Amino acid sequence: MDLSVKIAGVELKNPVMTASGTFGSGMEYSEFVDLGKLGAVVTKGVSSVPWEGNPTPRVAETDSGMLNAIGLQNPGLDVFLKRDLPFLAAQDTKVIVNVCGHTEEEYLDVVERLSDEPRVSMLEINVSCPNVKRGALQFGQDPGELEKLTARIKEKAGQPIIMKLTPNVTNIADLARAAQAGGADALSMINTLLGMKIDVERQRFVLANRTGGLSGPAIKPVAVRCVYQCAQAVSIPIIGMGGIASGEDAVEFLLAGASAVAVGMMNFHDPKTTEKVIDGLRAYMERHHVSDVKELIGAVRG
Amino acid sequence: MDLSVKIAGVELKNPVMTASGTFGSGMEYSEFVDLGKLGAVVTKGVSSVPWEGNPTPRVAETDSGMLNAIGLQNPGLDVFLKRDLPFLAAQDTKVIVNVCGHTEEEYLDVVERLSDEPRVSMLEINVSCPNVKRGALQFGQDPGELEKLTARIKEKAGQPIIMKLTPNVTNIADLARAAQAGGADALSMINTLLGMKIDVERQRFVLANRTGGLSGPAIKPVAVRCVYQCAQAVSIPIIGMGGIASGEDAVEFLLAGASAVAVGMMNFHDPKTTEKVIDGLRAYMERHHVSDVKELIGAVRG
Amino acid sequence: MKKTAIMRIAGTKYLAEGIYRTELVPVSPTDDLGGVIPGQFIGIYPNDRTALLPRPISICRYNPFGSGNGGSYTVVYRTVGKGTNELAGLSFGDSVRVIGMLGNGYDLDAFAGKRTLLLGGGIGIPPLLELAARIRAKNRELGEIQRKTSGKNQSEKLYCGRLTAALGYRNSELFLMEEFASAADEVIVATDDGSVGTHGTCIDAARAAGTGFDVIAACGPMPMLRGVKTFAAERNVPAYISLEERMACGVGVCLGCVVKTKEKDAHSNVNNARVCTEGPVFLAEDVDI
Amino acid sequence: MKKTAIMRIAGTKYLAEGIYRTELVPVSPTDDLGGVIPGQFIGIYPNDRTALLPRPISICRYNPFGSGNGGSYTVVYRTVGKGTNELAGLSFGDSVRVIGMLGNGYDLDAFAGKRTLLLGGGIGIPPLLELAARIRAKNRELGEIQRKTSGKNQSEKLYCGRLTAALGYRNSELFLMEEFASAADEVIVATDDGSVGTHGTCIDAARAAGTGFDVIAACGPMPMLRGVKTFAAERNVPAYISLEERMACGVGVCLGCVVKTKEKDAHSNVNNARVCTEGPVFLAEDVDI
Ligand SMILES: Cc1cc2nc3c(=O)[nH]c(=O)nc-3n(C[C@H](O)[C@H](O)[C@H](O)COP(=O)(O)OP(=O)(O)OC[C@H]3O[C@@H](n4cnc5c(N)ncnc54)[C@H](O)[C@@H]3O)c2cc1C
Ligand SMILES: Cc1cc2nc3c(=O)[nH]c(=O)nc-3n(C[C@H](O)[C@H](O)[C@H](O)COP(=O)(O)OP(=O)(O)OC[C@H]3O[C@@H](n4cnc5c(N)ncnc54)[C@H](O)[C@@H]3O)c2cc1C
Ligand SMILES: Cc1cc2nc3c(=O)[nH]c(=O)nc-3n(C[C@H](O)[C@H](O)[C@H](O)COP(=O)(O)O)c2cc1C
Ligand SMILES: Cc1cc2nc3c(=O)[nH]c(=O)nc-3n(C[C@H](O)[C@H](O)[C@H](O)COP(=O)(O)O)c2cc1C
Ligand code: FES
Ligand code: FES
Repeated sequence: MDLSVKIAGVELKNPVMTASGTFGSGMEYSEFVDLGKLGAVVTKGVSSVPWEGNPTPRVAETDSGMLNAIGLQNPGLDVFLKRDLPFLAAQDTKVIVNVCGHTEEEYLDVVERLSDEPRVSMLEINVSCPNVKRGALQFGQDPGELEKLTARIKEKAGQPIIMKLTPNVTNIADLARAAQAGGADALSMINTLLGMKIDVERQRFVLANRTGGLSGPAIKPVAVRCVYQCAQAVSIPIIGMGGIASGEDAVEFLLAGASAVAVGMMNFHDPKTTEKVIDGLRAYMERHHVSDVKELIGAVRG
Repeated sequence: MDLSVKIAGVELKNPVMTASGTFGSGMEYSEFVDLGKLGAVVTKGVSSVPWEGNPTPRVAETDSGMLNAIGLQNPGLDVFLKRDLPFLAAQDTKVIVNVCGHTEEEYLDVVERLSDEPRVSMLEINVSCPNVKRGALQFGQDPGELEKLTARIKEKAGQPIIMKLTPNVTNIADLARAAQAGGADALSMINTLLGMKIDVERQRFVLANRTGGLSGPAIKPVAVRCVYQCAQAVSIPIIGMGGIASGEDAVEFLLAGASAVAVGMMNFHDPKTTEKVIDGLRAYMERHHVSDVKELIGAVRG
Repeated sequence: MKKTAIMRIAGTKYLAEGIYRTELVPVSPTDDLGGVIPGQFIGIYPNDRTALLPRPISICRYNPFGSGNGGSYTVVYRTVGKGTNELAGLSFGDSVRVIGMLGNGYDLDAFAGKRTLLLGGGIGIPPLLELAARIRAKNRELGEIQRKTSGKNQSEKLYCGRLTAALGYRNSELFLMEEFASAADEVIVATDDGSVGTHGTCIDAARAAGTGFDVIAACGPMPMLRGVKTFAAERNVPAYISLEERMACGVGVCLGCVVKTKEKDAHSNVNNARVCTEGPVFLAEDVDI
Repeated sequence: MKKTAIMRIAGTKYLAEGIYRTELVPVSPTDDLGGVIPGQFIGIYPNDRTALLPRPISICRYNPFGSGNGGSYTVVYRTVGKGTNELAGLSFGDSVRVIGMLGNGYDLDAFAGKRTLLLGGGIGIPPLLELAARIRAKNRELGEIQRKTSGKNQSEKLYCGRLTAALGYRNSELFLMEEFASAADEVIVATDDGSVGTHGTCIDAARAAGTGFDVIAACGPMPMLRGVKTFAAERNVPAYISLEERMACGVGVCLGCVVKTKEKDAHSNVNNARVCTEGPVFLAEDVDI
């Protein structure tokens, strides 16, 4: 049975990776999961300098999901390179670094400094974090801006770049096309939906940041729809995510047009979720006599 | 204890109404709920002529929610006036007619024909059904179009008009401002989020229409956020909806800035949900020594 | 009157691979649903709180004296997903919330005193059991009246009509077969794998048996029901078929569950009828399947 | 090693209004969590599938021989929402999934042989019980060593350090009071309503009692912990405080649960430490609360 997939020339042993920000740099969950079994580990967003993130409370539970407003706290690229990357590189899996920035220059700085780093297979550019803004819109909400940023990053990047799209837009396919036009090698989606929770007993916002990003099984139907719409609109591969908890969920994204998938908040529900998803995918393929996982990509019928 | 609220001059005995399309014209659920207890009944979308809607399957369950692609099937305004309105008018509650159309003219036709109808207290204009399109965008996804449509409807309307907004936009506050500028008397939100489900065993779309609208508790955080954002942006009253199942949920929307709320898909989970929400709201007010429900509107603290 | 009610599991039995029978009894007299017209169904709400919609399941057997709080309601179902798997796993004494009675059911008058052919396929078989029992009771009643009016004496038994059940199974696991054997006058079996009876569908079996009939009542998967429609048209007899469609509300408000109809439907004012309300039982010729 | 495990409810007891004690035992030897450092916690996953995040709950008592499959883990909690209400409602024999052991716990060496003041407020009281028991055991051990090294004879008892527990309750429902009475050398009580002991907080009670101490271990609501920080600074003693913050993962990956720190934190490279990993126990002067 062939579970391998290729994204922008990078071969993954299977299509299951971790979603940025839900797996740290792999260290903590390596107590639960054999990282060598994963298609790739996608790191927490890394910026050029350390970021403190938002005040707490930063997380809140919602029905079949959660809100987060971490605000991209991270130790900065230097610590990442010194501590996290050596650990990750020692694992038998691919490393994808998620890159964040407040400004174009900050993105470019990280991309450039990673450009000749052979231990990093791909870069995922987070232009869609609802907790970090650039004026009223994020980079990822305006097709023109997105295309320009993508092109500038592509110019400097030593690795294939994945543009991570937000669902908080009127038409995500426009953004997908813009990223492709800018030279993106792949897309990933979806980042979180913008949400809010109020503690009615205390009559206060639950999150210090007031709004946060909604993730988990609650948003899976939105994510599958986004993947399908974008797969119709572009020819570059798509990494799908949003509430994936089982092999069947992964198959749903593949059928919709994703070439790979990522497991996010469900890691918090069960740290072994990535392994469960891989095992479930394999069992599905056996049940359906699918010998090559690539046959499932975009295979949904009308 | 005062539960009454006023929306655009129309007094409701309490802020709890039904969400369009989830309560028919009240007849069926009157076996379960005393309609006289409700703040208002909002009807299923009514168009100028009968609509057949979409092919089946039209509904699908998702985690803590559901998808629908009914496609606004309705018997048309004539049957509504002859059969449904007399029934509703005989109940001790306010009647709000939800209006849908494929074209501006279709909306205007319904609005005009209802304009001198004293049994109808308000019109809710559905410009945001993801299952009915006008080119690539819906009326409700483009601020310019929305303002124009609102103004034309307002001109013909005999009752206050509520513009119902979609969350499937980059910035819902822009739409809220556009509707207000066009002369809307109130806003309601949110309509469903665009989603999709694939049956992985059959490798087919679950809905014949492929995409459908996501509703239910899964989307509540998105709905609360939309209400809050719009309440900051406009001065007209807002009717909030999205996954409301309890008195506490209703309070959450009120605190976020809604002046009234509607119960949607949770009617399907328990036909008595509207009553439960009203009772729960009353219990909350007792517990928190709130004598007037209006004190809760927008009362969330930072 | 429709209502929501709490039912306790009075017992669950494994009938065949993936098929279970569960008896539900009201937890209090006010939870009783007041009986059933054969072909009606209830909506069972899963306890799993991520699954918010009621699961439509037909009543297979109703016993008016089945519990201290009123009747008992037996359902037979195939485990296919969240709700049915959960139901099969509940223990004696656990409870579930239900909504009912839903749908129109079969009009007994259409079958009483006639030669009725019941056509059941797979998990469409169970609802026909309550129907069979009621038709037979009706036929006995009618026979009794006929005996009286015709002046025949007490010892002479009279029975009106005739009830043939043609049942199609996947394989030799003939669930509910014994119950049909005692409820119907004749039982004919077909299996997909040919292990018992006719190799084919229940319609094939009925054709093969050649039993005469005046009216059909059928329940089963859509392809079979299409076959029933053709079969009935061929023989020029009315066929009452029970349809399945994805449902949300179950009570007629959401318009999720419609079927295309030949004539304009009175409620919808378009050529769509609600399976949960105008159905699930329709006259085959009235619907466009 | 952290792991997820299945635990069976070995019993739940009502302790006070809204406060319950539940004993959890591993369903198999591989589900044992291998003991606890006092102050550590587990994450309890609700069975309600709409609630996906683990609930952080501290271990109140650990019995290494508490079950056939290893230890038993007792938690004491206040019912405030979905998870805790569900837990209190589970029956003997029901099971829950947990993740543990989480967090750093209290460093026993900081207290052994010293005059320790435990400050517990409300639902912060339970985790101090395991700490008290362990400190006392340590103090006995140390006493034994001292006796041996000092050449005192067997009959002479030696005990090092001294353990004072100051506990603040809402009212006269003094849950776990008896357990503390036998675990600590002295127990002081405060109540919010003044019905028992000092009218005020556990800090007020400690001040009033005037007992001397070299080190503080505290757990309770944030305003109280701020008071502890000031109190400790006044007395110039170290205070180890256990913090609460909203968590998602519980294991250090999500960065949901941070607390501001005085110095740059080694892991985060900013002035934020993870309560679930670097904590929940911090030296009061190190955190900015
Ligand atoms: C009027 C009517 C009567 C029925 N009677 C029976 C019966 O007596 N025995 C029996 O085994 N089955 C019956 N079914 C089918 C039964 O409703 C489904 O098998 C059941 O809803 C599946 O639920 P689930 O949670 O196990 O599956 P899931 O796949 O988890 O269900 C997800 C959603 O899809 C719906 N759904 C899934 N399959 C069907 C289906 N075939 N028809 C309608 N909705 C579906 C569910 O209700 C739920 O809303 C009947 C259906 C209808 C419409
Ligand atoms: C390290 C640590 C140890 C704790 N030990 C105990 C203990 O021994 N006994 C006890 O009664 N409580 C303890 N708490 C608080 C306990 O975690 C919450 O009361 C509990 O999570 C509430 O869950 P719920 O589902 O009942 O409430 P809900 O309000 O339904 O929970 C919703 C979400 O908010 C989180 N949450 C709610 N309240 C808190 C809170 N105060 N702190 C952190 N998260 C919260 C829940 O974990 C969940 O993710 C501890 C908290 C922490 C951080
Ligand atoms: C706690 C948390 C932190 C996240 N941090 C990041 C991040 O740093 N960069 C990023 O691109 N996405 C981040 N995400 C978004 C996820 O990678 C993912 O896109 C989203 O959560 C949807 O997937 P899920 O539903 O499986 O969680 C974060 C999500 C969560 C829940
Ligand atoms: C089955 C169904 C039908 C609906 N039909 C309409 C409609 O006709 N007009 C409309 O404006 N909204 C319609 N809606 C949207 C609801 O009124 C509501 O905005 C949305 O479902 C969110 O609320 P909820 O989560 O409480 O269901 C429909 C929703 C559902 C589930
Ligand atoms: S299921 Fe809602 S109308 Fe039939
Ligand atoms: S809860 Fe995730 S880092 Fe602490």
